[in-house]
Amino acid sequence: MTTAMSSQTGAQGGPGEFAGLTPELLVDVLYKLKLCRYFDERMESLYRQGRLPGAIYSGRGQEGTHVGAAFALQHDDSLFVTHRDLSAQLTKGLELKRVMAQFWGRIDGYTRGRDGNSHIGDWQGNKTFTVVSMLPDSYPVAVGAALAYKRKREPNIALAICGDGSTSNGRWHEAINVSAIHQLPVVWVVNNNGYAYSTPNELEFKVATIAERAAAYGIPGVRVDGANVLEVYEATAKAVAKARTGGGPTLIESVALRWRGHAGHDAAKYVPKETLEDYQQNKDPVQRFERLLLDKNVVDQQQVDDLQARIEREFTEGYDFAQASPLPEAGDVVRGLYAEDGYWSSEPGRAGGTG
Amino acid sequence: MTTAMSSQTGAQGGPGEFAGLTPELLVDVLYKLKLCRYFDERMESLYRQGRLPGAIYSGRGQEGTHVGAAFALQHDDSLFVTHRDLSAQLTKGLELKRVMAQFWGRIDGYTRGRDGNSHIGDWQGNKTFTVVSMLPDSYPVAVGAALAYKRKREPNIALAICGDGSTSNGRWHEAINVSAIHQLPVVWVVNNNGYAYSTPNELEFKVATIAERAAAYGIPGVRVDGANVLEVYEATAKAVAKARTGGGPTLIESVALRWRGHAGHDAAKYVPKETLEDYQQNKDPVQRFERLLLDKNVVDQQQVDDLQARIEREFTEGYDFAQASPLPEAGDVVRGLYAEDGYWSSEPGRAGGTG
Amino acid sequence: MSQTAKQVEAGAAGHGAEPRGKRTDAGEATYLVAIAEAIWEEMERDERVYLLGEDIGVYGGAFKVTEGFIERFGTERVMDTPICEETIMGMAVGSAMEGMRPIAEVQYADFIANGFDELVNVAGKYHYRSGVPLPMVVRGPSGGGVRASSFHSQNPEPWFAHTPGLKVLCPAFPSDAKGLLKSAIRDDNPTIFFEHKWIYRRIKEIVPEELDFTVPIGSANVRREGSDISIVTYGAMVHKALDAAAELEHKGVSVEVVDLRTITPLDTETILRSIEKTSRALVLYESHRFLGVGAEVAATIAEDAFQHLDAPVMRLAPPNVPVPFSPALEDAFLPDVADIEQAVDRLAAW
Amino acid sequence: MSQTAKQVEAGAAGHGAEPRGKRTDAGEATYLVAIAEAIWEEMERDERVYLLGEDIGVYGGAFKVTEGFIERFGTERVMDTPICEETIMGMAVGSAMEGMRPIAEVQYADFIANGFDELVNVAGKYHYRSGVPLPMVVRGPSGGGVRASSFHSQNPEPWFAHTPGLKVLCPAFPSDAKGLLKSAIRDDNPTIFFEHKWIYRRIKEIVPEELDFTVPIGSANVRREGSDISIVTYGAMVHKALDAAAELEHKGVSVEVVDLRTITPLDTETILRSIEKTSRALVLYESHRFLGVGAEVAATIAEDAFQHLDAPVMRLAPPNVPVPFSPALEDAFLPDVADIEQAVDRLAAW
Ligand SMILES: Cc1ncc(C[n+]2csc(CCOP(=O)(O)OP(=O)(O)O)c2C)c(N)n1
Ligand SMILES: Cc1ncc(C[n+]2csc(CCOP(=O)(O)OP(=O)(O)O)c2C)c(N)n1
Ligand SMILES: [Mg+2]
Ligand SMILES: [Mg+2]
Repeated sequence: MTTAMSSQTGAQGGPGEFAGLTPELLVDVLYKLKLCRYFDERMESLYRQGRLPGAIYSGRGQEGTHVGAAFALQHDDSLFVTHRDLSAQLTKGLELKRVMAQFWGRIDGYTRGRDGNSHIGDWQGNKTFTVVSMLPDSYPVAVGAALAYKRKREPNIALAICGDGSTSNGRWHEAINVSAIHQLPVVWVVNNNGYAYSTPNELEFKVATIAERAAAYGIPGVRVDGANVLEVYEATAKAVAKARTGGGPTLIESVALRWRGHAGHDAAKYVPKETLEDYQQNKDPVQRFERLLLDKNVVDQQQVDDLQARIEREFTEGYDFAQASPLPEAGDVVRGLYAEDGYWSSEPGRAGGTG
Repeated sequence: MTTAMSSQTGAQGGPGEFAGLTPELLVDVLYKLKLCRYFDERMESLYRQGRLPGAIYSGRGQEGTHVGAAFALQHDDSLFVTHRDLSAQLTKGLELKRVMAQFWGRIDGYTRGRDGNSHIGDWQGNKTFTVVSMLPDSYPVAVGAALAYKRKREPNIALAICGDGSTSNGRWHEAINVSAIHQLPVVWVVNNNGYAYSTPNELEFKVATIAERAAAYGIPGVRVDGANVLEVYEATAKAVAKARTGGGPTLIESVALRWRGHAGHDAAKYVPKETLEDYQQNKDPVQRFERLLLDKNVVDQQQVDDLQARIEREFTEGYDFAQASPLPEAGDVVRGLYAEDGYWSSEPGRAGGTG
Repeated sequence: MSQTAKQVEAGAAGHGAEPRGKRTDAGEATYLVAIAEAIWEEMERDERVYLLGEDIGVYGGAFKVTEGFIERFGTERVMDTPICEETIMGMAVGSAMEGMRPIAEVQYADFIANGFDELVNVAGKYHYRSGVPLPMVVRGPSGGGVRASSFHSQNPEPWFAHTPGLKVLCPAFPSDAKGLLKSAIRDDNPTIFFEHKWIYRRIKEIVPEELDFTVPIGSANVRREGSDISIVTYGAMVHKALDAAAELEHKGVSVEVVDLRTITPLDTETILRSIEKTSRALVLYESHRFLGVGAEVAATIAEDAFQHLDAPVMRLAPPNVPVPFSPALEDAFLPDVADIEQAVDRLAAW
Repeated sequence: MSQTAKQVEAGAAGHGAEPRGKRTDAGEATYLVAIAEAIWEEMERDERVYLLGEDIGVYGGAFKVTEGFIERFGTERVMDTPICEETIMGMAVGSAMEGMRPIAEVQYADFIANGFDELVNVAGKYHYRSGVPLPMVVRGPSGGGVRASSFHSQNPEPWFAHTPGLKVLCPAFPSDAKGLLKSAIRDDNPTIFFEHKWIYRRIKEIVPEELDFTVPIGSANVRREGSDISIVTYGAMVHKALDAAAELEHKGVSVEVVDLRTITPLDTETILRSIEKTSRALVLYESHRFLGVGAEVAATIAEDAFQHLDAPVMRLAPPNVPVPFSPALEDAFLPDVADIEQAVDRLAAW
């Protein structure tokens, strides 16, 4: 991904050092970063032990984009992401224990066991779209949500995240084009990790950056360092404010490597060892931010350790909750297809035992 | 379409006055222009009299783009167009009488009556793709043909034409993107007539020109005056030569008004009267070119009159041929779906009478 | 072929050959007018209802169904979109998630294939996976018989009837069209409303004017009572079936005609009741024979009404080839009254 | 659930959990290996054959079907494309028009919905309209049972079996997979080859090695002879049917199992011959019940074998809801051996 990375500085902080975030919020950002990282690592090891049904899609290394972008949203703003971006949904507010129940196909998962892993969402609670695999199908949906905000004169905005791979797909073009025509309140975030699954940027598009493609839609495009959570946050916050005040859409390209393969089975041999090491050693969004807060005395080591302890406790609680959560009632498999059968507005059946 | 037109000069000739075309070829260009115009006018009046089954899609006013672009192709180059661009197929070599047989659903039409009007093509004879309505479905197909030329080390190129409306569609983005990645021998022509059916450019995209979108794919984009057949020809010939010699794709935006509605029933009230009049009086590609050749003494009035007489004779011959051509055998409706049943490799059944 | 016949042929494929006009003095409405009324009334009634699609605003739609709407409801509620069906469907989903009630027009039902993925993978599955209702309607002109060939004549309903989570409606009469469309607009699920362009201006009837007149989704209708044979059909074929039934009556064959109206959820009860009565079933449909709607109907009869059957469950439908253009070919492609009479004769003789 | 069972579950949805490997010493090939052999041999044999799709080159495909191909055949014949299924299908068409023989992979069969329009409106109709043959194959992993939920478990074959101009293949065994894929690659029409991911690594057998071994398109296969009841099925359900048949034999019920192998063109002759023999039909399929493949099969039997039937034509298939993720739900969703035995018992008792 030489082209894609070449223009990266990796500089810290950026204008207004902490991007205007209070110490409390900075600590919250650190908490989210560490939580997402820990969750990602632990779930992968459970998967490797064969203790998870189905698949996992690690977003490790991209937490700077996920947390930075989602942190710029208000509660009533909506978030549309892919299977890669669970960390963004966790940042928006999804409960760890219900997320884990989903991974094990339990009734307390956000989809009541109808979908698994990061094919998740919580529209009713946190205004996040339930992930659809087809890429980038959530982009056109985000246009519709943004259209509704404009029509209803609501101050909300929609933010959608996809990967570089999605930018070669027709829906990406259509959605951004329509959002520009009507100057809709939406922010388009593309996580450029240099590869679509195994396919490098050079085989995805002929331009050096994704940000420059914004010009073809008559909207601004910016490129940020995905390893720098504050840079992502600041660019997103700006775009969000612009969209909220009628300024129309912005395209944000955030560059950071995905440390793991596309899914649990993918060893990502297509990523040069040096690139991976460089990212892990010098562009770890979690480490870099923790370092920054420590260096600038925003937090001390004790606080960091407490955060880590809290996260591990929450993970264990979530794990226990998920294991204790019953499986869905087999007979309910035919319910909830249409709105009128009331399945989703009533307490679901719970199969005895924990499967 | 103010934006779309504002930058038009309407200047004649262009670099190298006749774009390097010999007098013979210039006369041939004039013949094609006048033939397409006459055909378009006569078919519309037959439609209005209720003497045609189905629909018609007039390309009147856009002959400069159709003839100019198609004239830049070699016989073995392939052409992929829409229902709007019959004039480009006539320029590539389709026989008037077989085209007319198609309009009347006769067995001697290029599709043997299976399709109608400008949903036509002649791959075996003239390397033109049989038009598919869905826009712009022929763009991805042109990528495949261009890919084949590159793989087989053949000197051919593919040229595809669509309208401004297609540029908002995902396939347009995907096809151009892939052609750029692999630097395929293809030329992308967009006929910007200011409207997608009735929808103005302002509701199609937020940029001033379509040509500038080429940058998003890392390929050159040029904008030409579609009312100036030589300007279109010259730009296309350049792009064709570039593609043929491994230089990759070019996007050409040709600007000219469609004088008629989308189809026979559409009175095109959405086009301001002044715009239409301006085009008909000052930007008629056929008139302008005829004037040019007369002014520069490339042809005299007698030759022009002879051309016109020849065209009218050919039309009458074509009409008689079409009327005399039998309808397809009703029983053959189930044949020719798959290649192996031999329907297309054998003489087709002809129903008695002329329906 | 007569001059007028030719005129019709031209007009027919000529999309909105003439503006749709209004009801007749007798108060009759064409199928097209009835559809326009349904949309208009629901937009008056519910501020959340809005339209999006290609050329539906200033132009009033390719068939002029929404002519005059933009003047009344403005550009915010009558949105002319670019040519991007996938995104049109996605926008409908997203705005429905936010409580709006979009009605998306596909200019021809054929172009629903260009928005296929967002419909089947997003809209169809969304409520089952999330519990979020999607009150949205996708509507467009389907069907053949108007010399519009294979890209403007298709019957896409089988694709969507097979797909979980979508409701599929195919009315044959102006009143059913109006009542079912109103039900669809008020329904909280993604609903696909296939209009039949051959019917648009050909079929007229007195259509109820009460603002709350609706026809329930999921209920078939016995259009004509009969005792010897049941023709189970829908859409334009209903009219052919009724013509054939009238002919056959003279021959002393009593034909019952069941109009499905809704494809999914299918009203199997009404179908089975009719077979119980007649013991003979002809399943007539315009979607291609192989895995067309009639395949499901026939399979249902064969499974649940077997004991009542005195003859094979017969199917009559176009072959699985693209809809051809030439009048000679399209006439051979589509089942006509003579074909129906022959099929009934064979069935009766069984 | 046992630890190993869990391992399988994880591995199963884990796409290409392990490299596909080669034949066993005994010369057995898994379904996945057989498919890879078919492609490899045809590429060796015919220079015009090439591959395009997502991550099929350097990575070797999500399921590792094409692992090692790019090393052997190079980037020109093993083309990694961006994520643009519509354009992948269009490219296949365009290069086929120019005499190449593309094999396009959809990473999961589910993503064929993202290339739907170019397949049904361009590829399916093209030869009928133009006489230009399109020798192209679209292949991808379909089907459920691997805990991959509703975007990675679908059976899209009904959509395409209904669509004119496409041939649709759904093999259940390694030899049939290899022989049918070779036939598809040599066929001059657009052919869709649906592999079943549940079978990939689970089913092994000795597979012919002759380079010209093919299985004809359009021929079903009686996998197991029986006299009491015919189970007409295909894909993964064939294996369930065979297990059930073995069980039922102990109960003294003789079950014949017909494996369709090809969905279109459908081998109705073999189906009807079996029904003539057993007089009882259970149509078993994995595509959703409503308008799934079995609807056509059942309708065909009800129309053409009526006089031989001693019982209703019974269907067993998953409900029309998205394929659910939770093992508890997916197990309830998919027909299993017990369901089949029950259905056969009911049919036998009729
Ligand atoms: C339309 C579509 N085709 C294929 C896939 C299969 N697929 C899942 S992830 C992926 C690669 C996505 O690349 P990118 O957007 O860069 O995300 P990353 O994996 O790098 O996070 C592909 C091809 C899909 N999800 N959707
Ligand atoms: C995918 C798709 N959707 C809708 C249509 C219906 N349609 C036919 S022509 C047209 C407008 C095309 O506009 P443009 O490309 O500018 O061509 P023009 O009519 O101006 O020549 C539309 C929407 C179509 N052909 N394809
Ligand atoms: Mg990526
Ligand atoms: Mg236009």
